[in-house]
Amino acid sequence: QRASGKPKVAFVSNNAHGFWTFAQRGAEAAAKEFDVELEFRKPSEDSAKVQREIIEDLMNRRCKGVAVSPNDPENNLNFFKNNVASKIALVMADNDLPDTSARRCYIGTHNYRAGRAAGELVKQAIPDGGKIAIFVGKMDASNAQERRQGVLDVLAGIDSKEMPAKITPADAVNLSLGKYILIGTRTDGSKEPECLAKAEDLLNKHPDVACMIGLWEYNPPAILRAVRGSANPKKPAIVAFDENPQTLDGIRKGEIIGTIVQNPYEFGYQSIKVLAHFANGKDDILKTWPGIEDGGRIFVPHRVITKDNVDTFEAEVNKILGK
Amino acid sequence: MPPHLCATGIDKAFPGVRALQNVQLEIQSGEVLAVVGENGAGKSTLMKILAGVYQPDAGTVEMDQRPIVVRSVKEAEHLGIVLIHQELNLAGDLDIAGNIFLGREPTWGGLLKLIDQRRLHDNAAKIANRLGLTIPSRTLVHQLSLGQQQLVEIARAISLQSRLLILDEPTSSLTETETARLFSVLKELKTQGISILYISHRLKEVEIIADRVVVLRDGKNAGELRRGEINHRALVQLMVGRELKQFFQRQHQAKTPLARTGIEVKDLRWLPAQPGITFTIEPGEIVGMAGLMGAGRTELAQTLFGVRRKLTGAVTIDGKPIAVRKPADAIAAGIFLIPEDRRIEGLILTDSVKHNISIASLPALSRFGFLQRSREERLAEAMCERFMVRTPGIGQMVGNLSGGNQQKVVLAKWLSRTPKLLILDEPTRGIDVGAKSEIYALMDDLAHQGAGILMISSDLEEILGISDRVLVMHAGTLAGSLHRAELTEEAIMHLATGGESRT
Amino acid sequence: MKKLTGIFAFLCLLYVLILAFTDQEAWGSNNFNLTKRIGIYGISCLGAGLLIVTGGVDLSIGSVICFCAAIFSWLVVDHHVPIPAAIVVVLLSGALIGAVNGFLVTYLGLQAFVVTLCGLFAFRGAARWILNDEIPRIAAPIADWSAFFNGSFLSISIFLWLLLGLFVAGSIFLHFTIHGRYFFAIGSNERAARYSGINVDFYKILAYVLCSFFAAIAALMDVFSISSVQASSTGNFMELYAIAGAVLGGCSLRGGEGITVGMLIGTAILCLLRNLIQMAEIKDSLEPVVIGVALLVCAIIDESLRRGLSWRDLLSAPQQLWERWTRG
Amino acid sequence: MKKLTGIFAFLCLLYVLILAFTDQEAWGSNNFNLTKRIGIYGISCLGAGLLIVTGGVDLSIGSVICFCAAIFSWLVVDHHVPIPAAIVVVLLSGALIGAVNGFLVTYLGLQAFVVTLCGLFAFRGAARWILNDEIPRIAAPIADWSAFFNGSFLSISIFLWLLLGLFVAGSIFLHFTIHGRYFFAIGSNERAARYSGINVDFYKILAYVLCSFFAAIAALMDVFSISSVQASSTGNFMELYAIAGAVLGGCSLRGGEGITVGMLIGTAILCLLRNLIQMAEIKDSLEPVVIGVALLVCAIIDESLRRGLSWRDLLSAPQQLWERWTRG
Ligand SMILES: Nc1ncnc2c1ncn2[C@@H]1O[C@H](COP(=O)(O)OP(=O)(O)OP(=O)(O)O)[C@@H](O)[C@H]1O
Ligand SMILES: Nc1ncnc2c1ncn2[C@@H]1O[C@H](COP(=O)(O)OP(=O)(O)OP(=O)(O)O)[C@@H](O)[C@H]1O
Ligand SMILES: [Mg+2]
Ligand SMILES: [Mg+2]
Repeated sequence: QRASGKPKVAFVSNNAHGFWTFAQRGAEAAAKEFDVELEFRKPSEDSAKVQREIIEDLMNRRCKGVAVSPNDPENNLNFFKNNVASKIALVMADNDLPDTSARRCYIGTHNYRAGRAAGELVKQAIPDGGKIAIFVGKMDASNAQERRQGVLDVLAGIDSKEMPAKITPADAVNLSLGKYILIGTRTDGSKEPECLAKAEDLLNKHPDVACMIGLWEYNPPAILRAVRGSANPKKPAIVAFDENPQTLDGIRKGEIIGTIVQNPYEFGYQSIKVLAHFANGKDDILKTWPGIEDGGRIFVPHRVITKDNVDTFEAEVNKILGK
Repeated sequence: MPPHLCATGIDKAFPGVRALQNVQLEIQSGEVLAVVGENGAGKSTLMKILAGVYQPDAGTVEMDQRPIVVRSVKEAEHLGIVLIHQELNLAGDLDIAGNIFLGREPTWGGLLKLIDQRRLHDNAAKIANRLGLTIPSRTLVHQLSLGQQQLVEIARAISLQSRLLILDEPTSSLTETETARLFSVLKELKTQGISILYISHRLKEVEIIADRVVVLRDGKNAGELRRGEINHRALVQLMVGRELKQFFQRQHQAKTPLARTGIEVKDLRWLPAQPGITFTIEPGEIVGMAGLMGAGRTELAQTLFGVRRKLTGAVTIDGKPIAVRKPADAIAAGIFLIPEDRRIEGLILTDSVKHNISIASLPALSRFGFLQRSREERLAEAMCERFMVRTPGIGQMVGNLSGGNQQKVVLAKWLSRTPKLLILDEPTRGIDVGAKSEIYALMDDLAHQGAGILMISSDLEEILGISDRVLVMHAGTLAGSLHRAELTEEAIMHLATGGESRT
Repeated sequence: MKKLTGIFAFLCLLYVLILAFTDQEAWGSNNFNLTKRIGIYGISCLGAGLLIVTGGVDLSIGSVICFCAAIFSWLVVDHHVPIPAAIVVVLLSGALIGAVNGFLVTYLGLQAFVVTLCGLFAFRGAARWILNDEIPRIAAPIADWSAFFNGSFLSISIFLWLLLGLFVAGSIFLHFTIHGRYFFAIGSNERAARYSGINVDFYKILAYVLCSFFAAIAALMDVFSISSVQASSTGNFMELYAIAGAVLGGCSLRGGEGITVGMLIGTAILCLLRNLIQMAEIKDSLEPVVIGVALLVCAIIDESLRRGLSWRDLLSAPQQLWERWTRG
Repeated sequence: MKKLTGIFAFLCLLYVLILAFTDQEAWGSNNFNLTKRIGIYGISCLGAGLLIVTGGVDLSIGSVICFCAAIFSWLVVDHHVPIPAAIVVVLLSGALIGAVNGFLVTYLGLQAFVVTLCGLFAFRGAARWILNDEIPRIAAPIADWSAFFNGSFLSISIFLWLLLGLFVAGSIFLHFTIHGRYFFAIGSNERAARYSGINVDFYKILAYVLCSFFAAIAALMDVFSISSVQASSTGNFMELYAIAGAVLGGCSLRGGEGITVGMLIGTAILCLLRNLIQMAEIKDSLEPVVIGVALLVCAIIDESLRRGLSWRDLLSAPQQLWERWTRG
C-alpha cells in the first residue's frame, strides 16, 4: 500500500521507554540517508508475546528486513530462526540471540563489558571497599543480568571479556566480593517511585552503605533523590547507567561518580544502515563493516561519563534530540 | 366543589400489555379515595403516572384546574404529589432517620449544607412514634423486618408536606395494630385538607377508610362506589365481574389420620438470649402463625429453612432428625419456604416468568443434567393458568409484572411440588381476592395430600379463616398455641402483645 | 442474540479494514496469525466470562497464568518432569487456585474484587520466586509440543481448534444444562437462588475453579506459543483483556448476563483491533488510545441496542442528547 | 467505627515491627519517609474511596495520573507555561475526565468497569502520544516546587499535610454534608435515592469528577516528588493501590459503605507494609506475595469483625472451620 516505491525496513524495540527515542532518531537518519521506508515500533508492554505479534504483522506487510531488541532471546531463538530469519533479513539490536547463525548481525552495547566499566567506577569511588547495593527494574531481563554480573565480577577480581555461563543468583544477599559486600539487588518493576522508596529504605536500614548502583535509566535519579533526602551526613557514592538529565546534573554537581552510557542513536543508525543495504541486495556489506567481531557482532562502544566530559556529552545529546 | 386533581383519558401501554385505557380519576381535597382492582388491573401504573415515574401515552392531568405535566419525581414533589411505591425503596445502609428525611435533610452552616443531626433525629423520632415505630432512629434500615421497613416508607411519605398522598398497598406487611395507627394518622391528614389515594387488596381496610372507591378492571374504569355503598360484596362484584362464593374454603376440614408424626421442632434458638421454641405440625394440618411486627416469625421460618444459622435445637420429620445447613438441605428433607420479600428472596426480577417458575424444579425437568425446555415451558404454562398470572407470555420479564402477579409467580414456583412441610411467609401479600381464594384452596388441597402447612400472616382475618391451629409469637418466643375452638381475634392479640397464655 | 449484532457487525468491519490494509498475498498468513491469537486469548476470556455470569470477577487471571507457566517451566526445566505430567500438575494447580478463591468468596464472604486483587499480587510474586527472577530455558524441552501447537489443521491454528473445543463444551454447559442455568440465577439474584434450593456456594466455587482452570490452560498455550516464560511479564494485563473481551461480548459485570458466542466475538475484536493497528501502521503510542476508544464505542452501541434502540436511533443519538442537554 | 479496629490494630502491629527492624537513629528519617509516601498514595485513595461509596469504580486512575503528569510536563517543559497556570490546567483536565466518565456511566448507562477500563488504555496511550515517548526534562523547571513539597513542617512531610487537608475537607463533605449523605444513599440503593428526588446523575458525575480530580492532584504530587514523568510507567498500578487502600479501609465495592479515616488507614497499611518488607529485608520477589497475603488477612479480619465476631472467635476460627468442614 501507500507505495513510496522504497523498500521497507523496520525496527522493533523491547518496550516504550524514552531510551528508544535516541535509537529512533538514528534510524530515521539512516532511513533518509539510505533511502528506505522505516517503521519504528515500540510495544506498550515489555513481553515477548506482544513483540512477536508485532513482528508477525510486519512480515505480512512486505517488510524487507527487521531489527529487533528481543525480549527473552534465549527461548525465542526458534521463532527468530525459523519464522523470521528464514524469510526476511534479521538484525538483532541491543540484545543478541544465543545462536549467532540465526541472524545476520548484532548491533549494540556489550552489556557485560559496560557493567565491568561501572564496576571500575565503583572501585575508583570506594577503593577501600564497603557495602554496595544494586537497583534495577527487573532481574529477568538479560541486560540487567549482564550489567550486574559485570559489576560483580570486577569487584570480585574476576577477569573476563565475556559473560560467564554461571551467574550470581538474583537474590544473593550479603555476598562478599573481595573487599566489597553486596547487600542485595532491589527490583522495582520499572516504577521510579518504587525505586525511590526502596533506596530511601535501604539508606535507613544500612546507613553504612558505601556505594549504590543504578542499572537502568531511571534508577540513578531516584537513588540520587533518596541520598539527597537522607539525614545521614555520610553520603554513599552513586554509579549510574544511561543519560537521564538528572543523572548528568548529579555528575556535574559531584554527587554521582559517573555514568556508563550506551549509544542508542548508533543502534538505530547502524541497524537501519545494514538493513538498507540488504534490502538493496548488497548482502556482503557485513564483510567490510568496520569493527565487526566474531559471530557478526558489532559493538557500539559504551562510554564512561564523569565530571570531566559531562558537559560535552550533554551537548551531544541535546543535538540528537534537537533541543 | 371542583376536584383537587383530575386525570382524564389516561392511556399507557407497555410492550405486549395495554396497562391503562382511557382511565378517569378525580379526587377532592381532604378525600380518601380508594383504588381497587385485580392484580394487573393497572392501579400502580396509574399512580406512577400521577407521581411522574412514567409518562402517559395519552390523557391529561389537571391539578386545581390547571393542566400539569409531571416529568419527574422531583417535579411531582414540587406539586405536592407523593407516592409510596408498592415495593420498598429504602437505602439499606442509611439509618431510619436518614431514610425518612432522605433528600430533605435539615441543614445548617449555610452553603456548606451540613446535616443537622439532632434535628434530623428528633423529627424522625416524632414521626416514627406517631406510627408506632419505636425502634431507635439510628438503626440501619437493612436490620429491620419487612413490616418495619414499610413503616419507615410510610413515615417518609407522611413527613413530606404533600397535598396529594398516594399509598400503594402500604399495609401489605403490617398487622392490625400498625394499620389502625396509620389510619388515625391518615384521618388527621385528611382534616388538614390533604387528598389521599389509597390502594389495598385488604377490602376490610377499604371499607373502613375510604370515602369513595374507584374500581379498575383490565386497565379501564369499572365503576365507582360512594360511602355507604362500600361493602365486600359490592367491591368484589365490580372487581371480578362476578360474585365469589366461599372465600375461605376448608373442604377437607376433617384430618385424615396418617401413620406419620409430621414435623417436630424442639428447643429451636437462633439468638443467644432466647428461650427455645418447641412445636409440632402434624401432616394435613394448616397452622397459622400470628404475631406483632418484628416478633420474629420470619426469622423462625428462615431458621427452619436453613438461611439463618440456628444456635440450638432439633428438627425431626416423621421421627427422623434432619440436619439443615442450607436451603438445599431443607428442600431435600421436604421443607419448602415461600419467602416474605419476593423481590429479594423470591424472584429473579430480570429473568422470565418461565425460568422463575421452573428454577426450583430443574432436576426434575432435565435428563442427565440437560434441560428439557419443552417440559419447562409446559410446566410454566400450566402454573400460570392455575394461578391466573396476568402476563403477555411466559417469556415476560418478571420485574415487569404487577406486584400481585409477581407474588403469584413465587407461589407457582413452589406449589408445583409436594412438600412435607410448606412454610408460607405472608403468601397473600398484594394478591387480589380472587387469587387469594384460589391459594387457600390450594393450601387445603396440599394439606389433604398430607403436607403440613405453616402460614405466617399479618392478616388476622386470613389466619382466623384458614387455620386449624394458630401459633402466636411475641418478641422472639412462642407465646402460645390456640386450637380452632379457642380462636378469636382477642385471644390472638392477647398472646401477641405479651399476655399470659390462658391454656 | 440480537444484542450481539452490533459487535458482530463491528467485527466484520474490522476484518474488512484489515484486508484492505494488507497485501493480498499476505492474507492467508495473516488469517492464520489471527486464528492463532484468538485461540490463545479466547481461552482465558471464556473462563472469565463463565465467572462473570455468576456475578464474580477475577483480577488474578494474568498472575495465575504467570504462576502456572512458572510451575510448568520449573517442573520441566529444573526437574525434568515429563511434559504430560507437568501439564496435569499445572491444570490441577489452576483448579486448586480457583477453589481457594471460591472458598474465600463464599465461605468467608469476602468481596471477589479483593480476593482476586490479592491473587494478582501474590501469584506474580510466587512466580518470580519459583523462577528466582531468571529466564528458564524452556524452548528446547518443549520443542515438539510447541511445534505441534503452532501448527495448523485445515489452515486454522491448532490453538483455535482447542479454543473451539472448549467453546463447544462451555456453550453446552452454560446454555443447555441446569448447571449453566444456575450460574445465571446466581448471577442475577444470589439470595433468590439460595432460597430456591440451589447450592450457591458449590456453584460459585465451581465458577472460580473453571476460571482459574481455563487460565491454567491459557498459561500452557502461552508457553507453547512463544516458548518463553518471564516472571515479570508473562500474562501481564491478561485479566484486563479477558474481562474486556467478555464484557464486549455482552457479559454484564452485574452478573446474570452473557453468552459464550459473545465472549468469542469479544476476544476476536480485541485481536483484530491490534492487528489492524499494526496493518494500518498507526503510531504505536496511539495503539492503547485506539483500543480504548474502540472498546467504548462497542460498549455504547451494545448498550443502545440492548435498550431496544434501532440503528437509526443510534445515528440520530448525538442530536437527541444535545436536545436533552439543552432542555436542562 | 468499630469495624476499623481490626485494621487499625494491624497498622499498629506493622509500625511496631518496622521499628523493631530499624536502627533507632533511623527512626526519625524513616517516619518522615512514611509520612511522605502516605501523603502521595493517600490522595488517589481518597478519590477512589469517595467514588466507591456511590457504588462506582475507576480503573483508569493510574492512567489518568500518567496523562495529567504528561500534560503538566508538556505545558511546563515544551511550552514554558508558568507552573501555577499549568497546575490549574491539569486540575481542570482531571475534573473534565471525571465528568466524561460520569456522563458515560449515567446518561449512556454504561458499566463503570467498562468505561474506566477504556480509560485505562486510552489515557496511557494519550500520555505516550503527548510526550512522544521521550523523557521530558522536568526536573529543572519545577525545582523550587519540588523542593517545597519534599520539605517538611513539624517534621511531617508536606505531602502528608496536603493529604490531611484534603482528608479533612473530604471527611466533612462525606460524613457531615447532605451531599455526602446522597453519596451513601446512591451507593446503597440508587432507585430509592432517585425516588427521593435526589439528582442521582449529578451526584454520580460529581463522584467521578472528584475521583479524577484527586488523581490529577496525585499526578502533580507524583511529579513533584520524583521530578520525573515517564509515559510508559508513571502511575502504573496506582488504581489497584488506590482501590485496595479504600477497600482495606472498609469501603465495600457494592457501594453505600465507607469512611474516610478507613481510607487513610488502608493507604497507610499498604505503605507501611512495603516499608516493612524492605526493613525486614524480605526477598524482593516475595514482596508481592507478602502484600497479597497481608491484604487477604486484613480483608478476612475486617469481614469477620463486621459480621460481629469477636477477636476470640477469630482466633478459634480455624478450628471451627475445620469442624464445619469435617462435619460435611
Ligand atoms: N414496566 C413494565 N413493563 C411491562 N409491563 C408492565 C410494566 N409495568 C406494569 N406492566 C403491566 O401493566 C399491567 C398493570 O400493572 P400494574 O402494576 O399497574 O397493576 P396493579 O393494578 O398495580 O396490580 P397489583 O395489584 O398486582 O399490584 C400489568 O399487566 C403489568 O404486567
Ligand atoms: N426494637 C427493635 N429494635 C431493632 N430491631 C428490631 C426490634 N424489634 C424487632 N426488630 C427486628 O425485627 C426482627 C424480627 O423480624 P421478623 O422479620 O422475624 O419479624 P416478623 O415477625 O416477620 O415481622 P414482620 O411482620 O415485620 O415481618 C429482629 O431480628 C430485629 O432485627
Ligand atoms: Mg400494583
Ligand atoms: Mg415477617
